[in-house]
Amino acid sequence: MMLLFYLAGAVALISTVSVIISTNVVHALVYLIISLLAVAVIFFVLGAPFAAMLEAIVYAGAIMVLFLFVMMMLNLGQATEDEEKAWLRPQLWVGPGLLILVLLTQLVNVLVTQQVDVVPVEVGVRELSVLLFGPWLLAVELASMLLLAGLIAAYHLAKK
Amino acid sequence: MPSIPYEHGLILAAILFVCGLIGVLTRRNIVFILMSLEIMLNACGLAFVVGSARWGHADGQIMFLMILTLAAAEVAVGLGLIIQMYRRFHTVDISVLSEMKG
Amino acid sequence: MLEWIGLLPAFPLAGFLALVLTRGNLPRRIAGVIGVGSIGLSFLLAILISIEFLGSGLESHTQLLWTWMSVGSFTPGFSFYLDGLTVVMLLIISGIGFLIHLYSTGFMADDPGFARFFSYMNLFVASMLVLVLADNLVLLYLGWEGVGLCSYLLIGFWYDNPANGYAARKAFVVTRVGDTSMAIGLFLLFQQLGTLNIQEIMTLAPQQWSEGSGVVVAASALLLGGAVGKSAQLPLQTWLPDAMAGPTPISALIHAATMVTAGVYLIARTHVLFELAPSVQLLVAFVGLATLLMAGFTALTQRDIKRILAYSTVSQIGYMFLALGVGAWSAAIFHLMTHAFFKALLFLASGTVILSLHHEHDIFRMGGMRKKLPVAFWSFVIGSAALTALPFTSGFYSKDAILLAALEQPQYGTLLWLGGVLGAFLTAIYSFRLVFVAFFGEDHTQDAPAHHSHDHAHDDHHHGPVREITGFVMAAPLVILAVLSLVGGFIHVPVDSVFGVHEEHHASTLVHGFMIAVPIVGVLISYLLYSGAPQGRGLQQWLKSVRESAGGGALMRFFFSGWGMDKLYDFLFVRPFIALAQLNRRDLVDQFYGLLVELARIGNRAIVLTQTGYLRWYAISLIGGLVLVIGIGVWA
Amino acid sequence: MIVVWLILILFVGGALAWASEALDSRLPRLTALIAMVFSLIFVVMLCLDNFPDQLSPGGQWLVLEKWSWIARFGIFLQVGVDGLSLLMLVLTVFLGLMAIGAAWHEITERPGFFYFNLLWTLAGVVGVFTALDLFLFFFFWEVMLIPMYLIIAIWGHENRAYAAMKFFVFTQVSGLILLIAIMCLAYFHFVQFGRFSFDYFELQNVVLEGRFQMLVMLGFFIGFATKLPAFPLHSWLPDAHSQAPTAGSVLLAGVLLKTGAYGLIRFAVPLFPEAAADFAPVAMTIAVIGILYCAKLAFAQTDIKRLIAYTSVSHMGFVLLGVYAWNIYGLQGALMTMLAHGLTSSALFMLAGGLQHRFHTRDMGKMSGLWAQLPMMSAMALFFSIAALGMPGLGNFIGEFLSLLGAFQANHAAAIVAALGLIFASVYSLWVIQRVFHGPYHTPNHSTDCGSEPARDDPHNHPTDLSRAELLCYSAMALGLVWMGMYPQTFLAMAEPTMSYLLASLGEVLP
Repeated sequence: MMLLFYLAGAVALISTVSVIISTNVVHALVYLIISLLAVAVIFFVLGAPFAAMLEAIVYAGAIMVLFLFVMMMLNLGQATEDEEKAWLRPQLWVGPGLLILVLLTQLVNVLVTQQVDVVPVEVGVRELSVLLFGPWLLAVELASMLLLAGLIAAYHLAKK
Repeated sequence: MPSIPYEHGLILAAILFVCGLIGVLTRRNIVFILMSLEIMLNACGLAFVVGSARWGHADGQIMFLMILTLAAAEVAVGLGLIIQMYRRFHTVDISVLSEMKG
Repeated sequence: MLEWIGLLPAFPLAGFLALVLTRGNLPRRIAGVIGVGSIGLSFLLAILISIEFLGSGLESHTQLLWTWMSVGSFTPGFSFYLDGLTVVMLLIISGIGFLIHLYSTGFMADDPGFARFFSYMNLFVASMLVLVLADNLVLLYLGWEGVGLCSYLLIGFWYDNPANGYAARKAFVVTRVGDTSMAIGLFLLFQQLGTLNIQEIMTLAPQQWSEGSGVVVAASALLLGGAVGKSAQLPLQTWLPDAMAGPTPISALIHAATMVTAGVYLIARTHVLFELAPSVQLLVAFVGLATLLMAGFTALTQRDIKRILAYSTVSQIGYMFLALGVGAWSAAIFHLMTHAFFKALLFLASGTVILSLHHEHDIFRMGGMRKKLPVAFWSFVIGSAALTALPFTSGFYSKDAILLAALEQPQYGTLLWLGGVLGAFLTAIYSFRLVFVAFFGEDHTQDAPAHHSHDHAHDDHHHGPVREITGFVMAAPLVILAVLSLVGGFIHVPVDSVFGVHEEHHASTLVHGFMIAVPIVGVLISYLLYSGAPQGRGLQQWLKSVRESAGGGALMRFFFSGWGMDKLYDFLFVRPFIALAQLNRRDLVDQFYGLLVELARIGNRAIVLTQTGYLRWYAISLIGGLVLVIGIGVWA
Repeated sequence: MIVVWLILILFVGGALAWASEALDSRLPRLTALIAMVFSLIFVVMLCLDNFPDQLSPGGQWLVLEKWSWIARFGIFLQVGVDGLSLLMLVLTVFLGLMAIGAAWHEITERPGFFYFNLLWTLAGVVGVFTALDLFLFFFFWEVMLIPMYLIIAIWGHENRAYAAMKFFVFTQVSGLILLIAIMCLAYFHFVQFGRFSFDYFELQNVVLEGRFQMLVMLGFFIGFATKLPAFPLHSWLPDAHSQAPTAGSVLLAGVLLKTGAYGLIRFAVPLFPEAAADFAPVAMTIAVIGILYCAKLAFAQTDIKRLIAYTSVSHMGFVLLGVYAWNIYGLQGALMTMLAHGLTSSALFMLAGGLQHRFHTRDMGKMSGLWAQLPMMSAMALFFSIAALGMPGLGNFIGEFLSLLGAFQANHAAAIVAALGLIFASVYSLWVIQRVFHGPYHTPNHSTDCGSEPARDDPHNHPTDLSRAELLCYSAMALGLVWMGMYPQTFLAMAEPTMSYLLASLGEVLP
């Protein structure tokens, strides 16, 4: 199990890095899907099969398909790719890179203090549903409203 | 069942988050920026699920669900905006949107 | 009758209100009747009150109308106080006021501001009566400022000429300097004695203060400041000559007979304080002496008929101050009264001259008016005689008393006396210079205008034929005042009980003879110099040569300008004030806040630079902030 | 309840005035007038009710009421009226009427909103003069400022945006400082007594350490001195006054400035007696500088409204002087100066507004000799200028004389130097009269052809003199001044118990 965790982690990491340095949008999207699936595997390892399922279906499935449709609409070709290459100059990475390095150091520094081993306990759909439609009902309602708002906004924005 | 160190999960989430951040900061193509944002959101979700596993409780997963919803809504709106932007400026370069200069 | 004392100022006040509230819509006749009648009523009442007062053995009387205000222990009332001094002042103010009002109905007959004129005049008389009737210094201050206001309004009566406005403002502001000094004196007196009631002060002061103690010196010096301002003495005398811009009856009433003597009244009223402060009292004497000499020399060189009289007024009030300074209180009041008679006479007569000559003021453009203006001429002769103190006129008795009192002053008696006599000599010369130049010799009315400009009431005067303007209303006051100027010296002023002493002055026959001779010599010299008499040709030549020599000319100009005091004050106060005002027109403090605004703008511009509009930039700053916050949270 | 009714009438009247604009553009002013008349009746009733009691020394508070509001923080709706407040209310309501009179023909644009702002400002002022809970006080303090800001910003003259912003920034910043000071005081009450309180009477029991007391006192002082305004904080006033519409100037000069002075008397000194005593010499120095400096500035102005504005600052210096002399003479003098200055400056601003209405300029250089054409207006201007320079027999004299008398007892030097202000006052007052009303007749309306004889039948050459309504307004104010000058006892007696109470409670602390 441990091995699976690290393996999936490595995959997620590599594919993610590939996303941000890729110049081709479609390639990047594919890498992103791989990354998401890898994370879904991690979820599974951590005992959250329902979350893993949703990650695969909603994220890697629905959302990414949405991206794909949009990219088809935009019809970005070779010209865009060349443009991307021009934009990705190494010196551009220095400033943000340093800043991010500091941030990462800080985060890791904080996180390593928590030396606890996790024994994954599977939390099934049932418990999740009881919680979701019990104490978190209000959050569910809010989420539904958010989705509605997103729906309306997307419709309005994408309209000619 | 062999255990997984808690902090490794979190550090993975942190690294993924930071990768997304770099993407947001360095890319000019708005599609890439949106993707990077997805990475960041996903990293957060990962952190929550790790936490959920750590405490053996489902609240973290519920938070992940919320984030998922949020990401869905955000992508829908964000992609709509990208389409609008492309219609108006015929480019996906975020730098053309600098009218808020003081 | 004494309890009706409150009606004295009420009549003129009612007249003022009636004239103001009808806004000048009354017919002239009615406005005149109201204006003159109200003063007439006051005068009648004053006579009745005086008779009762004199009949009742000079018993002082206090009448409280209402408590003005009551704050802590400060409770001045609207209350009137009547004693011998008040009675004299009442009769002078209402009597001469009445005559001058009567005269004004003729003088101002054609003026469009007829009703306005009488409303101001009535208000003046009311204020002046309040001033002399007041039993506390606050009420006195009310009258004091009230007369100053009326003086301002009446000097600037012909408001369309800015020069008149300037003169009026000058008069008000310069006297206000004195008033402020007096107000501070009031604060000091109240703080020390806890009352501003004059009679209480007079009794408390000797109990609380030893002679010459610092507080009493300060208090009396501050009051002197007020008196000096109002009575146009050095160093605040500069306003009075300019005040002649007002209509001539005003000059007669306010700037000769009544208001300008208020300072004398104030010092006499508070004489106990001055007695307690001998140094200040001596200062009063020297102020008077210096003023009377300075004004005398200045009057010698003036050409404007009213300015000559104005400087003469300053000089005569100097005599009164001299008398006050040497403790001859009743002599001062006596001179105040006789001066009121003959100076009012002179001014009214000069008004007739000016009106008859179509607003001509320059005496060198008159000449030979003896025949053409007989009433004015005789008035001038009688008035000048009294002013010069020729024997048996009223001025002779009063000035005599003053000079003899001065001689008795222990320390500087001789000096003061000699100065006074010199002043009398000057008085004789300048007053008869006026008479000889204006009324004798040849007629100069058709001459070309003099090369220097002088104040005209109306610039558009044209030279018609000379015709004396004397209706009954204008002639009668002249006659009455002429008679009073002649016989006024025999009136006894009932003020001994006020000052607690009966003054009698004795001197050797030699001194008496000298004092009779000096004015006569002065008149003779004046005759030789100015009447064009052949006997005086040598003297005239000498005067001409002096005037034409460099030093002599400069001296003449110096005298003419009133010893350069106007220029000095202009240089010392007016110009710096205006320069400072102009310099700081836009308020330095405001500029300071403007600076703050500018700094904020600069800051804004600096911060605006960070608003690049690039998403990346905002995101980076966001992350920077995040790093900072986490850094502080983790390691701080 | 009567105080609450008074405030409510103004609030509701304002709202009604705004609403009534929809029906007819002349309705708002009528509504406002009716509301003001009702308030006047209420205030007069309040006066008459308490007239027999006012002389008894025990009855300081004529009205004292308290309702719970935010009990958790010790905030109450506490209002009280004593002689001092009552006099201020009379002044407020009276000048409110005058302001409506001044606006009657002047405001044609959005009248509903204008009268809404006018009445709400007045409501705020009434609240300020009656609130005895510091939180409530601050609430009303803000209520009166914001509508006034709008009045300047919307109906002002050519430079209104700048003036309104300046007014707003100055008053808001000083208000903020005041709020901080109030919070400090409430907090220290919590520290010492275990609960929050904004109650005026309870806060008097709070004991503060010397240095800290001085700081909190300074917070109050700055808050009120800006409103007064005192010398270095006065710079908002000339702009605000000169740019505001006439009614706004009337309210600003007549009423709003008095809230600062009221605050000083009611709060700044009694709450911090020791600090106030230490601070008194500084405050008196500020007052003296203000009197002289602003009198000098007034003289240099060419804009007639600016000139009057600077004279206001100069006169309020006497108030400050009187308050910090902190004896019965100084306090009563400050009170009389407040009342008399309220009438004088309002009348002068109305006259200036009248001139602007007739000649469309405030530049004194462009008009002169108006006496010939506008005798009534000129006479009124003369009267009020004379009043402003402190002529005895009129209200201002009583105020200035008593202030100086009190100040002299406390501080010789300050009083003597301040007395020089009387000279300057005469200089600038007479200068206005000379520039505008005396001299040869000249107005901007026929300045184009000075050489030729102006056509006599041209209506512009015959500006109309005061209308009957205007004359009524001015006469009422003039009568008030004469009353104050000849029989100030009416007003002094009303304020006497309050002043004595204030003095007695901390008389031993101050000089």
